[in-house]
Amino acid sequence: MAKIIIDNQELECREGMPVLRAALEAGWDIPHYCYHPGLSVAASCRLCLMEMKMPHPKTREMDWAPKLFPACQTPVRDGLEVRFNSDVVKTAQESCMEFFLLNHPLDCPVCDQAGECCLQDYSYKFGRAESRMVDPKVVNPKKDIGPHTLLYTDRCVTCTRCVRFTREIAGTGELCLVQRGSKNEIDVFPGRPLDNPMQGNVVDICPVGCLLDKDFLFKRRVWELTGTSSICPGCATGCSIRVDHADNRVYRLKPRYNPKVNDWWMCDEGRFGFKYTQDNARIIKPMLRRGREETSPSWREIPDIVRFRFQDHVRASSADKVVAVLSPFMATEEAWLLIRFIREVAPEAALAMGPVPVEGEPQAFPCAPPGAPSMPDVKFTILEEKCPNRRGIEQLLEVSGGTVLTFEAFSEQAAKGDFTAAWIVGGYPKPWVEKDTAKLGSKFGLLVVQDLFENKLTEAAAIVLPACAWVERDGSFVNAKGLAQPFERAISPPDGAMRDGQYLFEIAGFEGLYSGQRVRELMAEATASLTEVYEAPPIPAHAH
Amino acid sequence: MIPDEDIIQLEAPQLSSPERLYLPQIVDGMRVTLAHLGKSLFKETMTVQYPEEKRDLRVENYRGVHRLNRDEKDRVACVACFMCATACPVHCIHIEGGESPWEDREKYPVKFDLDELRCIYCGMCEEACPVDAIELTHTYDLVGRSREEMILGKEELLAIYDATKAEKPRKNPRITGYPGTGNPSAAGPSLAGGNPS
Amino acid sequence: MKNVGVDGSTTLKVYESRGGYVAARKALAMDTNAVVEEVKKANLRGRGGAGFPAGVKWGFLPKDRTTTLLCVNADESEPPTFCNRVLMEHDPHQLIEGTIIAAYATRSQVAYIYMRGEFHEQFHVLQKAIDEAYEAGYLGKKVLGTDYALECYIHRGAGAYVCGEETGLIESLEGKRGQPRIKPPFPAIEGLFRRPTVVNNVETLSCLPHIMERGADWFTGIGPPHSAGPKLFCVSGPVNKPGCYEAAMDITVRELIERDDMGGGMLSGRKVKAVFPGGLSMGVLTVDELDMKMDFEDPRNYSLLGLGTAAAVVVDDATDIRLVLRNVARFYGTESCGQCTQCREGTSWMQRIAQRIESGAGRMEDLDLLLETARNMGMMPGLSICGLSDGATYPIETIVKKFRPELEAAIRSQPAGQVEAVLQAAN
Amino acid sequence: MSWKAIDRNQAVVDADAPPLLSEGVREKILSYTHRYETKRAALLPALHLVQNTLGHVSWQAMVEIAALLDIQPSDVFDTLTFYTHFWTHPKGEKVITVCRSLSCEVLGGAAVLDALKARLGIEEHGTSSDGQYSLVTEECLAGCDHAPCMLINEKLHKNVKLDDLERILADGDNDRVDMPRSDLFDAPPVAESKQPASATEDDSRTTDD
Repeated sequence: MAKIIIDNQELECREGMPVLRAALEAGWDIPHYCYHPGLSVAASCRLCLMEMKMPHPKTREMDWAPKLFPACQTPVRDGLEVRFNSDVVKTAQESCMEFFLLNHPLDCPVCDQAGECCLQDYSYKFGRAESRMVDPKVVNPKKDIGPHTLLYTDRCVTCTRCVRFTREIAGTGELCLVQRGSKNEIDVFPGRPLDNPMQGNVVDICPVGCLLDKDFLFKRRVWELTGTSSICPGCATGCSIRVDHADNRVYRLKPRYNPKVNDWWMCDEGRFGFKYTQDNARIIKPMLRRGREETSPSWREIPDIVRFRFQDHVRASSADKVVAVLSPFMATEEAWLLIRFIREVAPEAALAMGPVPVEGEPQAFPCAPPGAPSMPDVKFTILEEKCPNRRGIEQLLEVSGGTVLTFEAFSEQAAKGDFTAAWIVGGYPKPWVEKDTAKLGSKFGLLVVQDLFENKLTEAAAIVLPACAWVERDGSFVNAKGLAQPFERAISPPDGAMRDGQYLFEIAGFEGLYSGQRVRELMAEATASLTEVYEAPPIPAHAH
Repeated sequence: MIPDEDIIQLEAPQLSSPERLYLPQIVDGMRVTLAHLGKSLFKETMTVQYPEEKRDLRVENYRGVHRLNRDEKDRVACVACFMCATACPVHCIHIEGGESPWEDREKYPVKFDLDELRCIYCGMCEEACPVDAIELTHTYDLVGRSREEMILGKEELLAIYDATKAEKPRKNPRITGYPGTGNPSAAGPSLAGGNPS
Repeated sequence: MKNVGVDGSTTLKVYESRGGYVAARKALAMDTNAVVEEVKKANLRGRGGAGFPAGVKWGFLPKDRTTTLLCVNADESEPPTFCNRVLMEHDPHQLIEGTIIAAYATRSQVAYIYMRGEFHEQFHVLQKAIDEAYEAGYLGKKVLGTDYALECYIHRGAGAYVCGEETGLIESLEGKRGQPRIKPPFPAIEGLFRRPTVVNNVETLSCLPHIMERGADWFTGIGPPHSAGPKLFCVSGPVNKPGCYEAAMDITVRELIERDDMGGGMLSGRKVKAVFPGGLSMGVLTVDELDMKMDFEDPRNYSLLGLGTAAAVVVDDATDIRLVLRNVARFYGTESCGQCTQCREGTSWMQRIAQRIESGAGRMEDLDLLLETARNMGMMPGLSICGLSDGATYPIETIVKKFRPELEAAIRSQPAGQVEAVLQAAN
Repeated sequence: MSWKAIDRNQAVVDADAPPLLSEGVREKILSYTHRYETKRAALLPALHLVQNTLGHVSWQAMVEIAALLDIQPSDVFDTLTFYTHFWTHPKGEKVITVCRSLSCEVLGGAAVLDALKARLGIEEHGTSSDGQYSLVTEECLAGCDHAPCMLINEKLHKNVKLDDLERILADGDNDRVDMPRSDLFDAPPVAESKQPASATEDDSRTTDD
């Protein structure tokens, strides 16, 4: 640890990190564009300049150097004294902001970035009121640089964050800077569009409205959105994300800084993977089947019905003929409630986990450039396991004891008719019921299916309970590295549906409102090892 | 919090004993009342025969039904910036933006709905508009048979513009310094919050 | 410059016959540190513009390095400088000899000569000379029969002023855009291909054979103590004998223009109006300031940035100062690499203002605006990564300050309404 | 401004097109790479070579150079556009570069440029209709002692007078310099076999002294 002094205030921070980052994390709002902690230092925007004390060349006394230093490029070392609050620094910031805005089209009303734009914020905080340029502005074109992204070159501040991202993190290097001087533009090689699995991040790191997401374009103004902390369920990596929603609808997902998992990034698959939550085909009402008769009971009746049916069944046949199939899309807390209920009504009940969806191979980033002698250090991984909580469910099954089956074993036994009552949880965003699984529907005397979409199993089930998408629930997921991370509820379930956690809470015999935190406390009483969750430390909003 | 130095303590004036009789005031009040009575009986009528007769509006700052202006090429002037919707205190404006079909413009409203029943005619929307696309006209006789009918869409709002093109509703109504200030008798019928303060 | 003008000066035969490669032999017989010390003692200050002592620069190299690279800066792009061109055109072997000495002193085994792309003739001359040197054993596996090996390549630039900045040059050599790098790390620690690198100017290296041959004392004996050694001065513009002349650094600008063995006075009928004594970037002198000494220190007394490349361009009294202003502003507007905001936006803004003033639509406040923009670009060192921004500041600032009455008169004589009309048409 | 987006998804290079760079050019480019520690460093020499052989660096040439040097085409695009000497579109047979530095402008460089424009009937960056000449300007050609000067391909024309222009343009050899050239460098690419004596090994050397 090193002690440095910023604006007369002492601060302790790690030696070697940039002064800018130390200051930002300690709460100083220092304007900066080109610096991003996840990328190499360019020091080209010259906005984070500061004054620094240096030994005088003649007297060797420490005094303010007659030179400005970029804070992003100056490493912290013990005893360093810098200041941002001097007039020189303020004038430099002011003039720099004027330069930035010289050629800016000032089209904030139609710019999607407005509201989260660093040009707006900085010109308000650090800039001068008006531009003194009367000459015509340099006008650059808008470019369609890829299937997901638009590039508005005349809003660009040439911070080159995006270029460095594609070179250093994605490793694909599609973006480049062309031309020279005030004419320079970000561009791609024609016919080689920005289309890598991580390209969405360039929109996030763009401090201005230059790179915009086609998917979100014109949909909403950002100040209407509410952000909720969540975890991406797209793969077992479990990236920390923020769900931006308004009017009970998710509009976009953004990565959230998490040093243990995803740093500042997320992949496109996760970013655009929320669309299924808005599918109209979702099951939104609980359903009860008696023979051919279908009814839709109210949620108030559900706990009693389910409990009664299971108890009835156990009485009629035997407890070891009951099975619960948990889904790797369930939150740990929800799965725990279900296990608790099943084991309560049928202590010898078997437990299994549903199929784990696997697609392709794990993809590591940065991609190795052609002809590179060695693989670069991996900075991000997209896993082939496309579910968020396999580890969590496995841990639960482990601590629950009793009969635990693999899905294959369950299928085999169920096909033979070993089970008479089953609770099967789906919740997969993609169709998951294979031919063999579909046949199992008729093998149970009592089948409860909890799923997002209709399928062969829900058709055969005696009780169908709507599952909710993860943005409508809360709980925690355990990622591939075994890290349990909580996620919050962003929006309400569609009309008619109820959060899985809530009905499982009630079915399991609890009263009141479900919350991940509350169930974790209950779990802690039962098994202490399951309750530690890791939440990424929040970073100040100005440390973009 | 109001700073202490900005607070002025006022004493209520003490009334003398003749004043406490209130007779002169009563007489003064009656005089005004009777004068009006006389005026309406013999000289002019205050009642307006609505709807045959339209009221004389103080158009400088009357805020009636909204309109969506067209630009010089007869296209909707709105750029779908959502500023009016953001400024609206009662959330009566619903906009859906989209990429404009024109080359010189980026964004335009695919949908622009305004709930005239929910609206409180505060005029914030026209204050907020960066391109002067939404304005409040002097039209006050908006009627409809259902609530749905009172939600005006983009085409309807543009149609109001076409009908009221001739008049230029004033943006930023001049509240102070209108003819009535300090001389109530000179003021025309005061409708739209013509508070001179 | 002893071989300039000699017939066949570019060939090895002539060069050797006039005492060539003696210094290299002498240097290679010495210890590398002794060579560095000798150069330090000679106080050889870099001839490229900044005037940083070459020996000290070599001293920054890490002691435990395994590889060092030498870059020869032949990207002479500062208008109106051409002394390197003259050196390479007429005396390529002197440069090669200097390169050998510098490479030996810095223990470099590869030397890259970064030559600007506009030099075609000079490229062929130098490449031919290098071939000759290879054949004669001055370059290659065994330099002069010793165990020392040195490869020398020419790397051609392609029209970018900023590649004359040492880190810009390094980036360009690596096949990237020639944007100067952030410092630290300095090239001596981590330069080309992340190796310790020395970048020296052609003229600096061309001094080395003489220093080695005649000793440091001879070198320091020429000129004032802080600006030792002979220097090449370029004169151009409407003078009788534009060209490149060698002199000690106590010469004044007036002498440079008027001495018969140098500029030879102004063309008949023309008078000096202004002089840029050290390349554009250093700033301008008025006709009253011609007694400035062309050394490393005196220019600062005339609110100039420094000596620069010591290439004087004379502007005569028939030239409109607005043309000069626009020419200078355009140069930086075109040549800024666009990395740092101040420089990218500032130079192009100044260019636009200057163009408008020249077109007859200047406003009085434009002059203050130019001054303020210039100040905002170079108010304090450190505002931008390299010196181009400072270099753009000084000429503009000195032109506006020193020729303000003329500019104001020009603006005042514009027809009324001109400014508004031009602005309206432009926007 | 126009809100029509430039479509960068469309390929400009026909993937099935035959290679543009001849085997000799390729070999020569690869031979440059031995001079440097990274392959990318050979980019500028490669671009010079390609421009000299093809007249300009086309999109396809960029892709092929990128493949040779193990970099992305965008990297080539990036570097190429930074330098004013490379062009991505065909130019005339001879490119006239007029110097516009202060010395040249004080001595009538602008008049020369204007005369050339009028004579060739083109603007700056234009190419004459017969494809013979293209006209560009350059900030300084470092020929200030011969101002005003201009460059036609390789040849620097010094002290250009307006009256001389016709004569210069009429001269068929106005773009060539007649001088002995390096066999190593100027040898035609195909015959390229000999490299500066040691170029293949020296870069692997890491020890010193």
